[in-house]
Amino acid sequence: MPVHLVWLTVAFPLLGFLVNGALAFARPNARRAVSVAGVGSLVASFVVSLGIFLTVRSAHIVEPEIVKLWAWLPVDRFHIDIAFQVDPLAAVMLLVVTGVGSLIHLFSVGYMQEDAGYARYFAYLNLFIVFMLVLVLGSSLPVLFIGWEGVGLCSYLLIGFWFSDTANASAGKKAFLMNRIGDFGVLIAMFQLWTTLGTLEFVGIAREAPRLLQPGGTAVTLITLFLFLGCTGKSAQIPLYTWLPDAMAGPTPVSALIHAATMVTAGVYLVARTNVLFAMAPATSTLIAGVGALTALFAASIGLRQYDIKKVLAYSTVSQLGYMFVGVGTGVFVSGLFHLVTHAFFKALLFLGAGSVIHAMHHAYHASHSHDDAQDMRNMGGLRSYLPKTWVLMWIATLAIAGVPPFSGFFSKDEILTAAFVRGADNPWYYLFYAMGLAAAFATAFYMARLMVMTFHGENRSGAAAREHLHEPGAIMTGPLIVLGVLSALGGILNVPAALGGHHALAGWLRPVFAPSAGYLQVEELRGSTEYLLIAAAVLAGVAGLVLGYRATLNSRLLPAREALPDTGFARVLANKYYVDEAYDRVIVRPVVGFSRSVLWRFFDQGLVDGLLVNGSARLFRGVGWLGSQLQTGQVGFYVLFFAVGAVWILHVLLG
Amino acid sequence: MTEVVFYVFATIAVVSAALCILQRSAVSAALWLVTTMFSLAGIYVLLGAQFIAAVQVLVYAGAVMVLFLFVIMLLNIGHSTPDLRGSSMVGATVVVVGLLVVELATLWRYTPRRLAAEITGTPLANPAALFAAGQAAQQETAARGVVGGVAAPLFQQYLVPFEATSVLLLSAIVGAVVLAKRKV
Amino acid sequence: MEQFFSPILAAIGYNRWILHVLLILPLVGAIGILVAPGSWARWFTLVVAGLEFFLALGLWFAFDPSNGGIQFESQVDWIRGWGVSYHIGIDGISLFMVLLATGMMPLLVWGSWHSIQVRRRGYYALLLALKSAMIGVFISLDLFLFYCFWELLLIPMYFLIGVWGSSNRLYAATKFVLYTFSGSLLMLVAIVAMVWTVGRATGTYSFSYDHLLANRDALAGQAPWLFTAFALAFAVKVPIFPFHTWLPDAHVEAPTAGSVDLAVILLKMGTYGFLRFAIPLFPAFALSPAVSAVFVVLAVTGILYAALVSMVQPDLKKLVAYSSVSHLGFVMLGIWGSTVQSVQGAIMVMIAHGVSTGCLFFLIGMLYDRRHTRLIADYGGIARVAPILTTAFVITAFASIGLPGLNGFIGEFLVLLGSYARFPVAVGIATIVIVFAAAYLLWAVQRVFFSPLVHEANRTLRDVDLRELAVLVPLVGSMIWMGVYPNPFLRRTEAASRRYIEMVSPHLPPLAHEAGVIRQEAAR
Amino acid sequence: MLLGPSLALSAILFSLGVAGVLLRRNAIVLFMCIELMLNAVNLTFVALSRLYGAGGYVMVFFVMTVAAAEAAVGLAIILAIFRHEQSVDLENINLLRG
Repeated sequence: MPVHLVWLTVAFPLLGFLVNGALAFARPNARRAVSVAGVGSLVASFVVSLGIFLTVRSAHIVEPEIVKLWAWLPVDRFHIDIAFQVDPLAAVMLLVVTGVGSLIHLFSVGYMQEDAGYARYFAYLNLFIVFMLVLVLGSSLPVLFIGWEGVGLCSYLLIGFWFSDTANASAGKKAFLMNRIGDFGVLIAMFQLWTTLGTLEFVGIAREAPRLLQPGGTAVTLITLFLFLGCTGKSAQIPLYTWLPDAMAGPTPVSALIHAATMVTAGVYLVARTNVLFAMAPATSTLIAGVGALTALFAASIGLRQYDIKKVLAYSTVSQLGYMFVGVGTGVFVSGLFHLVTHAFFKALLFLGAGSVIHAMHHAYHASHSHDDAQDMRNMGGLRSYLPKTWVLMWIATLAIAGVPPFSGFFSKDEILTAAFVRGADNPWYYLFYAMGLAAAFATAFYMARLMVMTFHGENRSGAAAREHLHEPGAIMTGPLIVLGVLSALGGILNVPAALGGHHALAGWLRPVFAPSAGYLQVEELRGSTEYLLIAAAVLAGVAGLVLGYRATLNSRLLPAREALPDTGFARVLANKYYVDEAYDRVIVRPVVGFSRSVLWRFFDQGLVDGLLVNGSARLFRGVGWLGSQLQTGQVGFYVLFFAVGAVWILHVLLG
Repeated sequence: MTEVVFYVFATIAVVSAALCILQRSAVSAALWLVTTMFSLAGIYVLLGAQFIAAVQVLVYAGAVMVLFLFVIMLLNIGHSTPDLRGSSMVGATVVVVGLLVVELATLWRYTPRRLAAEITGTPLANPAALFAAGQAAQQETAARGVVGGVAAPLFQQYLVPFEATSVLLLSAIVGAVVLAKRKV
Repeated sequence: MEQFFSPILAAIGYNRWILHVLLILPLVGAIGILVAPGSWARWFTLVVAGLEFFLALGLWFAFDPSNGGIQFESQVDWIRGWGVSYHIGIDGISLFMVLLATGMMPLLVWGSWHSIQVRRRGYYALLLALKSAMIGVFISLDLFLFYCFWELLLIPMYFLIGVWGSSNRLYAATKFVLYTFSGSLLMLVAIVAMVWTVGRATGTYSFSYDHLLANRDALAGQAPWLFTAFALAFAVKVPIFPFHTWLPDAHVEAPTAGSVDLAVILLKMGTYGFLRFAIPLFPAFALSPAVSAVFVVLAVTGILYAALVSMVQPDLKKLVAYSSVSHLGFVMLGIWGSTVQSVQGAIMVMIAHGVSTGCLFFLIGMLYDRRHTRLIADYGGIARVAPILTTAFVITAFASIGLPGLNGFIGEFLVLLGSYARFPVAVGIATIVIVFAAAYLLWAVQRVFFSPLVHEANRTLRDVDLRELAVLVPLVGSMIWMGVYPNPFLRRTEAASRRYIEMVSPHLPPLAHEAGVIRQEAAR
Repeated sequence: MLLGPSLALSAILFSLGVAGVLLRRNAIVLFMCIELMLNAVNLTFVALSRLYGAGGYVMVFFVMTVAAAEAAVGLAIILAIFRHEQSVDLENINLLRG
């Protein structure tokens, strides 16, 4: 497929969006048409993506191919086209987005079948794919930014999909606002880049940055710091991660697609795209790795004490994104991206699996007229006999995320940890990051085992009435799960390291993309024995976490949510997510709103400016006018007197 | 002789004007005003404006003052109570009017010669040259009579204003009728 | 398209008569309404407005984008003794203001079709008269003429607010008129002083803009106070913080059409005044570091301050009014950014703000027509009963927030990008507003449209009808068009912006990065 | 020629008219005082007409016309006010008070 047809990948979902959008208003109940338009457009897009990928592969496209669609912002020397950039990185991202996207669309057909907003849902989902593809295909930062903000918009709309509930609408708003803080960083980075480099195209940046920027200098550090601020927003890193757990208010397939597989990884993609800048800014890179490691550990620890199945997965996502940032912060961009890809597989699988559990639970509760929480794991238990396929597939994903060989997560996570350790040689901070990563790996395995046990093993706690209605959803939902299961299990093949007999296929594929940064990063060779030792450590952490988590959870006395006792001690702090949300609310949100209301608006605007100055001057003039009006007695005689006095005075002037 | 007559008329005019503003009764005031107007008509004759003098008697002393008396009688306010203003107002009036008289007193000594000197800024040997228009008008009056002397400029040079006054009078009539009507 | 239309327009001599017609037609229409029977008023206005818009559309095609100077120019002596002439014409800056003013006209009539129940004739006549004055302001190239239109505009606006406004209308109308009038009187003094000064220096006493501009060096000595007088008049109109408090009151009390006209056109007159008169006439003073600092600080303060205040407004119209103050801060920042990008960005913000804020006021008007309240607390859950209205509102809100792909982004981005080289810190602070902008609008959207439907009265709220849809579709469509393909707009404003920069550039310090790039190129 | 004495007489009559307006509260008397002032002005016109030509006479003519019109309308107003207030005392008529 010719590369210049890449716009078709965007055009199909756009068409799907338009059709579904129209249907949402005109025929909201035409579910079949909506399904065809929604899923069909994605599959078509995937086919085109596959064609593009194969073309890139067979034609050995190394230099990015720019496909210009139209001139967008031609302003004097500043000139931005709506243009797509096709290169190995874009090709990989295309496949991930459209591939995982297609599967999740398909899953949604089953999951959302009975929702009143079916057409609206697919319209949003298609629009999301449009923006996500613009994000990964954009050939310049502003075009990327269209996608960047566009996916934020779709995320906002989909989190607040069931908007009649205030909490959902608030969660959507929160996500958008947090993202906007990050977008502020991206904007500033763009301005600084334009001011120093005179270009915002990725090709131009790669060309000009080595020429005009001082490695490790202020300018490049500033630019990368601001770019990374954008990443913390979009990819839910400390300090802007709190929106992602709340984003679980949206439908579960949305969580899988947007808040696990694609959108939240945009930050990693952005760093990879502008890798040359980050390679030139070692200070920022260290910060990124540090933030990533901290986030990984911090979020994993919160995940240990969550009861909502989706919340556990959400914190898991935050934590895994932290890993990716450790990777790109360490300079191994390929490993970061590799983890992005495998994470897309297994986390999508986990979310969809959770979706199928929630679907089953929801149906059971609905049928038995219970009002219990269908997402609370304390109400589940022993579901393996009711949902066997889901059980197996979710275990595959669990093993993958825990880093157990030979599942995909093992390869990607191990690479990141190894690289961090290696980097420790010249920057000791990285040893700390490595240790934190290892601890996080242990915690990850622990909470995943806890999740699996609480959901699928042990006694069933959903109540007798509901139990009868529990059953596995249909093939349209399990089908995508199976495909993702295969990918999660085997995704590691993409980039098997040399130490394990592979040849770094993904690394080889992406080498041209990261060529500009290669010169700034010294690659240190690792002795074989150390490498095997590191692998062993990582595997050990994962397996230990799994085993301990399994045993601990199975042995604890679990009660349904209604009867459960509140947590105490540190567990309570964890269950309340370290009270970060509350702290943000008290320290930032309320003071800003309160300050705006009572000081800026009431006191300054209404009191000082409008009251004292504007109305005050009006009152002053009115007072002077009142004084003048006291002369107006209404007695003609007085007027004549004044008149006469004036006349005398004029006469005096004229005659005297 | 002319001067003597002038001063007699002037005295009558001033005295009756003073009485006009001091009389309590509106009717007496009106009658004293009529006296003032008659004496002014006499002065007009002395100044060579016989036509104006005639019109003064006809219009002012006749029509206008009769209108005043009609209204006074119509409203039945001929025997009104004292209507002078308060003492502070009287004091202010005395001061202001006194100043006015002082300012205007200088007019007493004006002659055509002095006027011409003030207008041109230098004393003139022959002030009559400056006031050629006045002499021309006197010749005109001599040629055409007192009425013709006024009529010629009125119907030639001042035709448009003249017509405008007719419109004014018409609208005054309409206005007076509308205002004086009992119910609108 | 252009190849097709241009010859037709040339054949009918379009360039020669169009501006005169655009100026006179609404005024004639206004007189026509007063003469015609009262029941005709609405249709008559619609026809006049439609005709006006149709005629103005030709400007889009007949305008020569490569020409940065004045086009469609014509000049007739008016008061020769004073050097006053009827001199009109437009360039790339005023083109879109005229198009915006004329394009909004049919929508204004459609949009308030049922809103006005009393004294319709007067209302529509004033609406048309207002339009004439607005167009006059933007096409005048003679300062006397400009001032006449500038003040003329107050009269219809005063009555629109004062007669057809809501409860506190008289206060708002009086405040509006007195506030803007006291500003512009200073401008009148400055204009006369300017003519006199230039006249003494050159021997030609003329109010002509070209003449004054060509001899602006003669004004240099008096520039500080002349510029201040101009700047005060325009600052009140913009309005720049802290001269903004008339705006929320005027917006809240005005009828829908008045609010829309205020937002779409009136506010742009201030920024247009800076671009056309205040800065080009006194560039050395206006762009000196001290004065720049004052305006940039005020602009940035206004951007943030208005956004924060907007966030806590209980009244929808006030919220949007304060957001206007914030948006116009961007225009001011762009003007003082003084690069081609920032100036074009400022013009784009002016256009985009007109379209999206105008649309927001239409939408609020529609809500008001249904529920007779503007308080956010009285709504909630509207999305369930009025999905189309909600969709339009959400799109418009995002356009106003500055989502890329919609119109608001283009201008703001260019302004910030262009100004960054000159005022990096100020731009950095101003950029934070993208968070607050999202906060105040999305919070309002959430409280009005989402959340549970608690008020019974809202349960029966109608969705938009066809007439309202006919208002919304062009507006929302143009938001997307301007966001996705702003090229036609940028192309038409580029030459004028470049000419403007050339006009003021001798008084500008060189840009740091330009110097850097030039150094780099020299080294190569 | 009597120019100076005429002007002086006119000034005195005018001042008396002003004094009358200031002193009296009776609207009709006040009106008469205004007539007196108009007459004083007429005298000035006539006196100066001997120097400046017949324009002065014409002006006197106009003044008389206006005075007549004014008297008609003014008295009609007084009539209307009297009907309303039952008085022509200006103390009672103070609609102009600020």
